[in-house]
Amino acid sequence: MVNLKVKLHNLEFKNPVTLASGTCGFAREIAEFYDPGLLGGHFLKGTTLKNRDGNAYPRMAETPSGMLNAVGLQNKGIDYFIDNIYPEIKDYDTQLIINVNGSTVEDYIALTEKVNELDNIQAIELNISCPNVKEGGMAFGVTCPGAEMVTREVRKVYNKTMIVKLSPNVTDITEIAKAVEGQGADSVSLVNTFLAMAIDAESRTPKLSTITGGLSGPAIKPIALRMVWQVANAVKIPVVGIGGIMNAADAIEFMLAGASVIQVGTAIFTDPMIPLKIVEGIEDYMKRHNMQSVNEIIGGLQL
Amino acid sequence: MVNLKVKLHNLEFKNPVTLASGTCGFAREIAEFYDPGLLGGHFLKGTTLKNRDGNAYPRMAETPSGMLNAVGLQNKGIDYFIDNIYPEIKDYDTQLIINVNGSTVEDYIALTEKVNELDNIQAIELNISCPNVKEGGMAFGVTCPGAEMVTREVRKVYNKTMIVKLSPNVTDITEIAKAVEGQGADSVSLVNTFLAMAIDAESRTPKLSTITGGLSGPAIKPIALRMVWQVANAVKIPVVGIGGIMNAADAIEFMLAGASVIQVGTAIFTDPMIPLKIVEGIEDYMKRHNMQSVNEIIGGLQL
Amino acid sequence: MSKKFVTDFTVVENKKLNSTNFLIKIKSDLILPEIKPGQFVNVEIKDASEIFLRRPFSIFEVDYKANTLSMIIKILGRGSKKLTQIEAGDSISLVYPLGKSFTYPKKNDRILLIGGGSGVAPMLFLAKESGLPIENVDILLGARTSEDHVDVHEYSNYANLHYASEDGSIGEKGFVTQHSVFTTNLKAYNKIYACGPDGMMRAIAKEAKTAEVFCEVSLENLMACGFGVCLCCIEPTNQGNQCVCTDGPVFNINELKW
Amino acid sequence: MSKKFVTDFTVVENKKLNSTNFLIKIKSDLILPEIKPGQFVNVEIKDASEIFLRRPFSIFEVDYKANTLSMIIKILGRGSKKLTQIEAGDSISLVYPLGKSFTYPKKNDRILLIGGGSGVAPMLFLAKESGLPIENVDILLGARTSEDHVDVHEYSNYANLHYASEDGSIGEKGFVTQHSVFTTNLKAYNKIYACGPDGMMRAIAKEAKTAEVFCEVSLENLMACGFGVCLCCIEPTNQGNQCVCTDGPVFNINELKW
Ligand SMILES: Cc1cc2nc3c(=O)[nH]c(=O)nc-3n(C[C@H](O)[C@H](O)[C@H](O)COP(=O)(O)OP(=O)(O)OC[C@H]3O[C@@H](n4cnc5c(N)ncnc54)[C@H](O)[C@@H]3O)c2cc1C
Ligand SMILES: Cc1cc2nc3c(=O)[nH]c(=O)nc-3n(C[C@H](O)[C@H](O)[C@H](O)COP(=O)(O)OP(=O)(O)OC[C@H]3O[C@@H](n4cnc5c(N)ncnc54)[C@H](O)[C@@H]3O)c2cc1C
Ligand SMILES: Cc1cc2nc3c(=O)[nH]c(=O)nc-3n(C[C@H](O)[C@H](O)[C@H](O)COP(=O)(O)O)c2cc1C
Ligand SMILES: Cc1cc2nc3c(=O)[nH]c(=O)nc-3n(C[C@H](O)[C@H](O)[C@H](O)COP(=O)(O)O)c2cc1C
Ligand code: FES
Ligand code: FES
Repeated sequence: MVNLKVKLHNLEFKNPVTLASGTCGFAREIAEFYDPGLLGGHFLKGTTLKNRDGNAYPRMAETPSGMLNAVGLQNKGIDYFIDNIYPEIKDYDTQLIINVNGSTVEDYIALTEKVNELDNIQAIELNISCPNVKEGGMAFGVTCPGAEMVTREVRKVYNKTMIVKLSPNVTDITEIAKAVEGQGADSVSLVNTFLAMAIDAESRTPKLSTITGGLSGPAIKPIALRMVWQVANAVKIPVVGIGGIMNAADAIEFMLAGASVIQVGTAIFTDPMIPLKIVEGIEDYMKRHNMQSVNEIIGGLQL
Repeated sequence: MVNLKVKLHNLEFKNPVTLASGTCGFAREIAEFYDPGLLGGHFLKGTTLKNRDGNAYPRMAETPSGMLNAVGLQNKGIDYFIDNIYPEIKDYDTQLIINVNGSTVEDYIALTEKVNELDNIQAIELNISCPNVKEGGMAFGVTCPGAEMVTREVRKVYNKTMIVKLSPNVTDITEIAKAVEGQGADSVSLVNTFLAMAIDAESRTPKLSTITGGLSGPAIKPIALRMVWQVANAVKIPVVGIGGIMNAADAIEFMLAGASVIQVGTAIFTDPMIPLKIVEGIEDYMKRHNMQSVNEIIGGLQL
Repeated sequence: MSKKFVTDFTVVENKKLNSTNFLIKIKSDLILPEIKPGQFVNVEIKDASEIFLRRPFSIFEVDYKANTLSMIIKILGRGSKKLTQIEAGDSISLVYPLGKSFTYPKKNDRILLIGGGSGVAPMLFLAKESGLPIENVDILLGARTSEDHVDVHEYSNYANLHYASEDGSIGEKGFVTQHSVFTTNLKAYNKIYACGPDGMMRAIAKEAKTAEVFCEVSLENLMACGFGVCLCCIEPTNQGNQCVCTDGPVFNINELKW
Repeated sequence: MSKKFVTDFTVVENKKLNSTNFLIKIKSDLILPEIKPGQFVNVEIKDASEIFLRRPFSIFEVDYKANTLSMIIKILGRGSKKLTQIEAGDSISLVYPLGKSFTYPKKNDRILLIGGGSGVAPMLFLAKESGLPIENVDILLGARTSEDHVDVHEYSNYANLHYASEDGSIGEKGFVTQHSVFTTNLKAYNKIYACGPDGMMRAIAKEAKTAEVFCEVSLENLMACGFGVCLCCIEPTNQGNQCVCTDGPVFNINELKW
């Protein structure tokens, strides 16, 4: 039997395959297909302090090997989550990580304090990289001081595992990664979506109500993989790899580049079973390569 | 008859369809398929002061809807170009734009001075965005001071049309565009390739000899389009749009976003006839939309 | 929580109905779950170089004995075109069953079903499932021309068929909302159900509201996932933005911000 | 300057030769340009969602009267696999003719042709085109097992056929460089031509160099464009990095930095 367990700081995952925030709802939707406990973890839909309607329709556009979204963090707010969703999902046998989003540092702190009370949520993912909201999100994530400030202040009130989600829309992502590591982040996850755009030539209008949106899917995989590799070589904290992962080979590539855990995002829209196939594919790979522990893959790129 | 003529500063193109540097050789290779004079222009293969062998093999990897390259500016140097290539191509009835690359500002100046002597080359494209060479290239293109310095110094010695080619590997491309506009660039072209990576999971090695390389092709189109739109709204000089253009609709999208001229790059590897089909497709679009001049498309996005 | 599946079906038949519509019947090796009119499937488009996401289509017919279901596909763009080239024996992957169905009519209800374009599929399904005597069911189908009309004469067993076409080449000339069954006495119906293009849905909703008749419409917003996780397919409602794929695609018009 | 074309061909025949090799014959409506052994075509792989670039394949046979040409395709990965599923009547787009051919032998030359795996195609083409009497032409084909061997008995009209297989299931057991025609008296040949996997090419080149026999090998470096503009397919030579697609794929071993 191969051992698929991995650790992120002191958070243990039964396998390295998790689902990306905003693409797996609150894990309940996955439960309609299969037991969420088959996966290492679920990064829940981005949550804010107050209810948010999100952006106007249309919010998505298909692109070559990918898609744009401009959801804009639609959610019912943290209190609704705590009262109505958390009780339903808290006993899933998997890691549930909440993805928090603020317009101000105070928002992040207030959210974190509420999350602190939830015993079955052992980790938080600070989203400082959403390209689809005016108020904040990416504004924090694209400068070192912004990223540092959010990380430092949340760290003061949060003792469990704190993962900071990085934006790829920067000149040097290792600078941001090092900055948040310096402020006490336990892990960094990357990448969020790339700021992008689609136009309908015939109607001469943007395809999204917000003009620009976030690009995800296999199209971004080579850039995301490069960033994960750079960051894994620049920081000591573990890295969560995200971006266009469609199958086990993709997941293994991210792990070879240095990711301890991977998130499957857009792929699930094309086939909700992909995450399970990835778990199987990693097991199969380990057997073929005579590996006992999945940790042998992590950072195993040979130069 | 629709009018396809466009101007970039005082450089006139018979139509807005040109070929991207590094993907059309020195136009001679295109002449083996059709008359290079059918296109608006040809941005010639990146040229340096001295002969360069480029990077080791393997230099390319296929990716979802795109490819990575790590050519590393292989070329025989400007003198070889002047003596052996220029005489053969100089009378093609199209705009020939030379793409120059330096490791130092002095390199750019020396190259430009030599190009100045070539009567049939009425424009220069300063590549400050090649992700595949250690010595310089992108190093200039990702900071405002670097971009400004090269632009300013070359401007001093060059009176014809100077186009600066921008890197997409930056937090805010409009800052760089405004910086080079401020130093006298007549136009900006964007984007060059995205720094990216591919790994072979089975052999656990990078697919490129250089580990990382540049991503091009339709995968990058939505990001490139967003950048062209942002830059066209930020500067007054005309913009050359590049990135994943595969057909007339793509070209028109870039023009609607604000590009005066577009470059076709990687698409030509999949079908060398694509540029001609784009010219036809633009004509057809103009007829369907009752447009007399192609300038009616440029910046015509309706918000 | 409603159980959903990702299942490979085998194409039994791909029948060209007219120049742009195809009826595709597919068969599963597994027993089908219960499926109701208004629900849909999300179909993988294989071997298409420029298509990344699945495409949603309404379920048209279900045969629980034969383990088959059918869709009526109208060619709109690249994905639907590719799909209509599928051949008997080919494999096709479905995520299903998705969405909520129409509210079934009560015994003795008089109902009007209105389908436009590819919206005919769920209307015919509902007519069949309604369990009402034929005289209580009017079905009104609208299209551009007779060429675009899906021939459904076998449904005359379940409903009174009426046609509207923009050029008058079949049935009454004009839009469905100009058809006599619609304009004569809308209040005579207890329930109106509609599926079709956005413009048609809004026109129907407006009249139904005025006449104060119960009316449900099925929406076709752009979707990425189809099962409620991406929040791309939203429609503004009295309960805020709701997902067409899970809260719909069927909505009572009084819920919509139209 | 050599004229090149982008042309749609129609598949005439797709013949399975063995478990992994297929012979695909295609026909053009246009008159074929002159094509020589060693030259190749760059083929578009249609309707394949994960394939972006064309795939290069050697030309195996040309029939100028019938306007057909053939390739022998070995399944290696996704593109070659997809290509071997093509059917008679399908359309296929080629960029061609690409690359330089082998140097033709002189009258009275004795030549040895060595093909490994999918490298058989250009060797058989060259054997046919060499114009030499059969006794002057030895052809040595190597494969893993008899299963992988492409049956080419019709070429016994042009050359003496010899086989090598790693498991001894056909011809002599071992690599081509261990075969008796290769080990006995290499110097007896005026020219050696080879096409096959990189390792085999290097082994042959080494022996040919030692024996001081003229030797040309055809390389299969990864390509993006196939017509000399991308500079991805380079091979280090005495003239610096050269493009396999335009300066090759055939190289004299003395030019290579092996
Ligand atoms: C719940 C639901 C049920 C549906 N049922 C059926 C059905 O039974 N039969 C049927 O033929 N179709 C049905 N549709 C519509 C069908 O999904 C689309 O026609 C199909 O996805 C178009 O894909 P394409 O690749 O052909 O078009 P594309 O090439 O993706 O697009 C072509 C053009 O059509 C536009 N477009 C694409 N999809 C939609 C849409 N959903 N609404 C408005 N504009 C769109 C695009 O923006 C683009 O301009 C349904 C849609 C939904 C959401
Ligand atoms: C000039 C030339 C002539 C050729 N002639 C023939 C021929 O006549 N018959 C024939 O069957 N094949 C021939 N080939 C090889 C053929 O091009 C490849 O087998 C094909 O491109 C593989 O595509 P794929 O999509 O099946 O493999 P992919 O899925 O792209 O790759 C599968 C694996 O094979 C590796 N690979 C892919 N292409 C090559 C290559 N060219 N060299 C080494 N490794 C590679 C990849 O890195 C990957 O690991 C020729 C190649 C060249 C350059
Ligand atoms: C529809 C959609 C909604 C998303 N919502 C969120 C979100 O709420 N919070 C967040 O941190 N990331 C969000 N993301 C980003 C993903 O978590 C992920 O970082 C990104 O999609 C790249 O991975 P992928 O290519 O595998 O999808 C969203 C992505 C998509 C496509
Ligand atoms: C193989 C290859 C070589 C390239 N060489 C150069 C170069 O020498 N100089 C340059 O400015 N850009 C070079 N580029 C970048 C292209 O000109 C273009 O900016 C980029 O490929 C994006 O456009 P595309 O997606 O249409 O290919 C090269 C790109 C490729 C794929
Ligand atoms: S399509 Fe994803 S939530 Fe409806
Ligand atoms: S493959 Fe492009 S130069 Fe040879």
